[in-house]
Amino acid sequence: MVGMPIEFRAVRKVYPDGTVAVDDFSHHVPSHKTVALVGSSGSGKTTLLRMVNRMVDPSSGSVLIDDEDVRTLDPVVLRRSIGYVLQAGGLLPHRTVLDNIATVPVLSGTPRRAARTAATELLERVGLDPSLGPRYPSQLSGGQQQRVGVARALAADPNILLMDEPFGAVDPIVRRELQDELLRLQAELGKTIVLVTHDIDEAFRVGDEVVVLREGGRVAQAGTPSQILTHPADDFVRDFVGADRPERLLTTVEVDGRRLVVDANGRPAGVLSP
Amino acid sequence: MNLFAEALAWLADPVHWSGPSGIAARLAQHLAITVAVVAVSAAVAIPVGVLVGHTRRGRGVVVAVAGAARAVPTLGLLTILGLMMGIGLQAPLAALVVLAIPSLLAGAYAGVEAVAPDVVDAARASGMSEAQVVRQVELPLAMPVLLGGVRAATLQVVATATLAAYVSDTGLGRYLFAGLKTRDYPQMLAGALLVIALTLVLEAVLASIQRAAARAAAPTHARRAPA
Amino acid sequence: MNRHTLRTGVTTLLGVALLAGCSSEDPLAEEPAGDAGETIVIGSQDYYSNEIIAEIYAQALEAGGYTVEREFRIGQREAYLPEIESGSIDLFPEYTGPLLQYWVPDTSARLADDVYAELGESTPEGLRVLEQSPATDQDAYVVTSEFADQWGLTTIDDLAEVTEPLTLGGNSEGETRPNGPRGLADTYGIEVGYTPIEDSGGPLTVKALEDGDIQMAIIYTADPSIQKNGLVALEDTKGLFLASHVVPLASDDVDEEAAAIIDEISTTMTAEELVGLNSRSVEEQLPAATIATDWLEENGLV
Amino acid sequence: MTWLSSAWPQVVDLTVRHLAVSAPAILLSIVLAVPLGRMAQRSPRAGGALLSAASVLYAVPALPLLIVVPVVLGIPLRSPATLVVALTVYGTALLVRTAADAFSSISDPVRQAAVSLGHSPRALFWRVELPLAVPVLVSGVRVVTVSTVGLATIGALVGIPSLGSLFTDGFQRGITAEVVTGIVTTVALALVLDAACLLAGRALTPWTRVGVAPSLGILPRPGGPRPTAGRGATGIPATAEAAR
Repeated sequence: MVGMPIEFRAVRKVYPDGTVAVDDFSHHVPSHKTVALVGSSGSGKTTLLRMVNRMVDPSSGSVLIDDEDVRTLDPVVLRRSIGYVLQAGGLLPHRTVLDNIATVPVLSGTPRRAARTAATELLERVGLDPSLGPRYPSQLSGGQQQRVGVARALAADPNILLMDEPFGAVDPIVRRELQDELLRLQAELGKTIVLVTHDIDEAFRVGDEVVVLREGGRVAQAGTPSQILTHPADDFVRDFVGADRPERLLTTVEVDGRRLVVDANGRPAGVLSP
Repeated sequence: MNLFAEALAWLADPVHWSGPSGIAARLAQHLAITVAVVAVSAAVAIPVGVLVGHTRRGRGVVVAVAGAARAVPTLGLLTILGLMMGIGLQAPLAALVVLAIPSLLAGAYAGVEAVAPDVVDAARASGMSEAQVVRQVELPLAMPVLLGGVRAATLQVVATATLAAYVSDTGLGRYLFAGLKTRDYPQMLAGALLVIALTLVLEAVLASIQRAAARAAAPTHARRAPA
Repeated sequence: MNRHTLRTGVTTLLGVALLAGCSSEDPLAEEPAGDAGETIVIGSQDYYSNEIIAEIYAQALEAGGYTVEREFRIGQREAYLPEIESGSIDLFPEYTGPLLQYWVPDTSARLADDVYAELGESTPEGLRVLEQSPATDQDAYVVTSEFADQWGLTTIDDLAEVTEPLTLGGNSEGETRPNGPRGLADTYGIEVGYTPIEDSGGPLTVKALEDGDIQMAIIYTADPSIQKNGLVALEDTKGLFLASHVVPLASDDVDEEAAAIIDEISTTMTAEELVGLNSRSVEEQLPAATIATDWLEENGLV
Repeated sequence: MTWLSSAWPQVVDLTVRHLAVSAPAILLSIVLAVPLGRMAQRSPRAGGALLSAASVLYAVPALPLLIVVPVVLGIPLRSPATLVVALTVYGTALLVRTAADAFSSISDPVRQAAVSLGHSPRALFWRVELPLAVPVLVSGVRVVTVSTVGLATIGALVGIPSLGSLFTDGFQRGITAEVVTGIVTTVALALVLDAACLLAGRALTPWTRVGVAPSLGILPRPGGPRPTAGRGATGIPATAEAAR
């Protein structure tokens, strides 16, 4: 698997109305790793993500993929080489599931037939029944749409995957399933993934590295989930990750010979394996 | 020789402005026909449209009737009505009413139908009678779209009212027919310019009324009036 | 957008005006058809009676081995004559009086032969009138028989006796033509109002007469509705109306042999027969082609 | 009916001629109005001016337009091309606003998604925006179709043959059946073409009808059918109650 590190160098984005979305952000996303950008709305996390495939061009600074400034690349070609999973799947409503997945290969000139065959395989890969192929997005559940979105992002076999709140529009149980699915896929594929979320639990679950953002894209803290949870850099991070929340403060008690994990409110959170 | 310069010269000639077949009189007739036709059509079409929009019943029938009415060629209708009713204003008025009804009907039912169902439910839940729901909730909210229908109908009628001159000695269409039959194209174009000018004035008036209605329907965000 | 409506509207008008200003051409002038060859293009007015005559010409020429192209019902004289003058139409049934007035608006000729003679001299180069037919179809002032009885009307002069206001009805072009209210005032000194009715003296005009919306109408003498509705055509004692005989207007593309075919038609057709042809169209509601075929066969012309 | 029994070949001929002017005018209107509507939707300022100009054009009475068109284009007055151009002017003026609405009806996330997948501007238009605009466009095209077929009759007033010729001829000869035949045939032609548009629109937009059973007699709304059952369930009992 080819390595494709992403480098943000002092990027800044000011919109024409004067809003500073990102103010001097620098970060290195290593190859084959999942980096989760987490922050509340206004933290500029989506803007950062969209700088990678040039949906947004930084006002200053640069984004490099494998040491190449993306600004030197044709945006259309660049976008086709990067997988992008959008909020709520971002499926094109007028195309069938198979044609949605085949979008990028067909745009790049792959014959439609071959692209559809490949798409069918991808459907299975993301855990969907191939019989869903001829359906339209409106006929799928939210979770199914999200899976199709992931399959579509993988269709051109990109080295980089950008995910913008990919599991935001589904209920918590389905979200868990999808997160597990992503972890499983990533174990197989080893892409360089940048994932944007406002859900710190999701960031902790799927991110090898988590970047907590303040307003304006300033880094509050970057590190592994355990580093952040155990050593929050300041009150903002502590507050954001809820390090002091009763749900995070787990203890064990023994019930009927098994070790039960409970939080500070005494609510059970799980059982320790023997 | 420039046709348009001649048309403007024709318009500028004060001789053409006065008298029973002068421009002032023709403009007044044309405006009167337009207003009368839109008023009569509205009296028929708007209650029906509001009822359909409110009950959501009979929409298919209304769409079919409006579609068929749109397809009726005004010239043909005018001819047949003329043969039946003789010369004078009855035939053109009736034909123009048929022309105006589809737009008015569509505006009324689409406007009422587009009112958010939860708003209507809320109005009912707070104890309004059906008549109150229509008058106090649906109509004000539907007004911008409804007026869009009035605007479209007026636009069609004011342009097509020129056909009234086919069977009666009325309106700006007189200049068009007289000009056509005698190859007096400056007169004909002058007539067309007058119709366009009248249309622009009516458009401006109706657009401002529609904007006011849109502001009343959505006071917080003065959105653009739908046309 | 509405703020811009007025400004844009004015701009658009100016734009159209400028565009149109670039061309000073008569909109009705047409390119010459060029290669007429064997094909004779026959036109007709937007008037059913005229179409029947044109159809008779067409069938007779076809029987004579000519290829014919029909350009029927192409409007009023003002609309089609430029096309004949430019050579894109070769043959057209016309009427002597109105045609002469088209070219010589202030002509003083009134009698059939005078009109025909002057018409021959006034016809532009490249065109000629063939022989005129005994059949006439001319404008006349028509009143209802009740109205005629009430005021004792037989001639146009008698209208001077009528004490109530008079309104004349006819196509809108009549308002400015010499046979309209102006001519009536000039020739007879009688003032009347004018109501345009665009059916060329058709049923609407008759209905308007009967309803009393108008008291007199311009109706063609060959119109069967005069007889049918018991209308009275007032006699024109002072020559307000020009004699109006059916006459074919032909271009040089109509050769002598073709002209002979047409001339035979013209000499055969009488005024009564023309009323009869029109009657078949209005009463029996037959298409022009059938009426034309029947007439040609009855008269042994095909 | 005596008239029709002998004149039906003429009716057929005029119907063909009528179609021969209406159909090109409808197609040209679509071809012109779609890009104009896209432009209007793209830049609101130029778009506002464009839409105003369209409503002014729509207000131009047909007769003078039939005279002006040959002057501007240098074509003969009685040429069917004159009528085609005039009808195209009206059709475009009528359709351009709906076309702009059609492109506005495409949700921004969908457009963004398409761009982020690497659609070039051209691919974005042809493969995403245009197909998604079809449902609203079709509603506009249907109005244009019906009104164009009706309006084409006016050519008869300047000597361009169409079903309108039955009006002028029937008027002069006083044959009511002829005028009625003209009206009925015109309406029938309009409705047939309208149905063709409806079917073409359905064939082009399979995604708008999935999952929901087609409701007979009710035309699909722009943007696809929306269930109204919820409103009906709450609305109708309330009506009944209020009536008591």
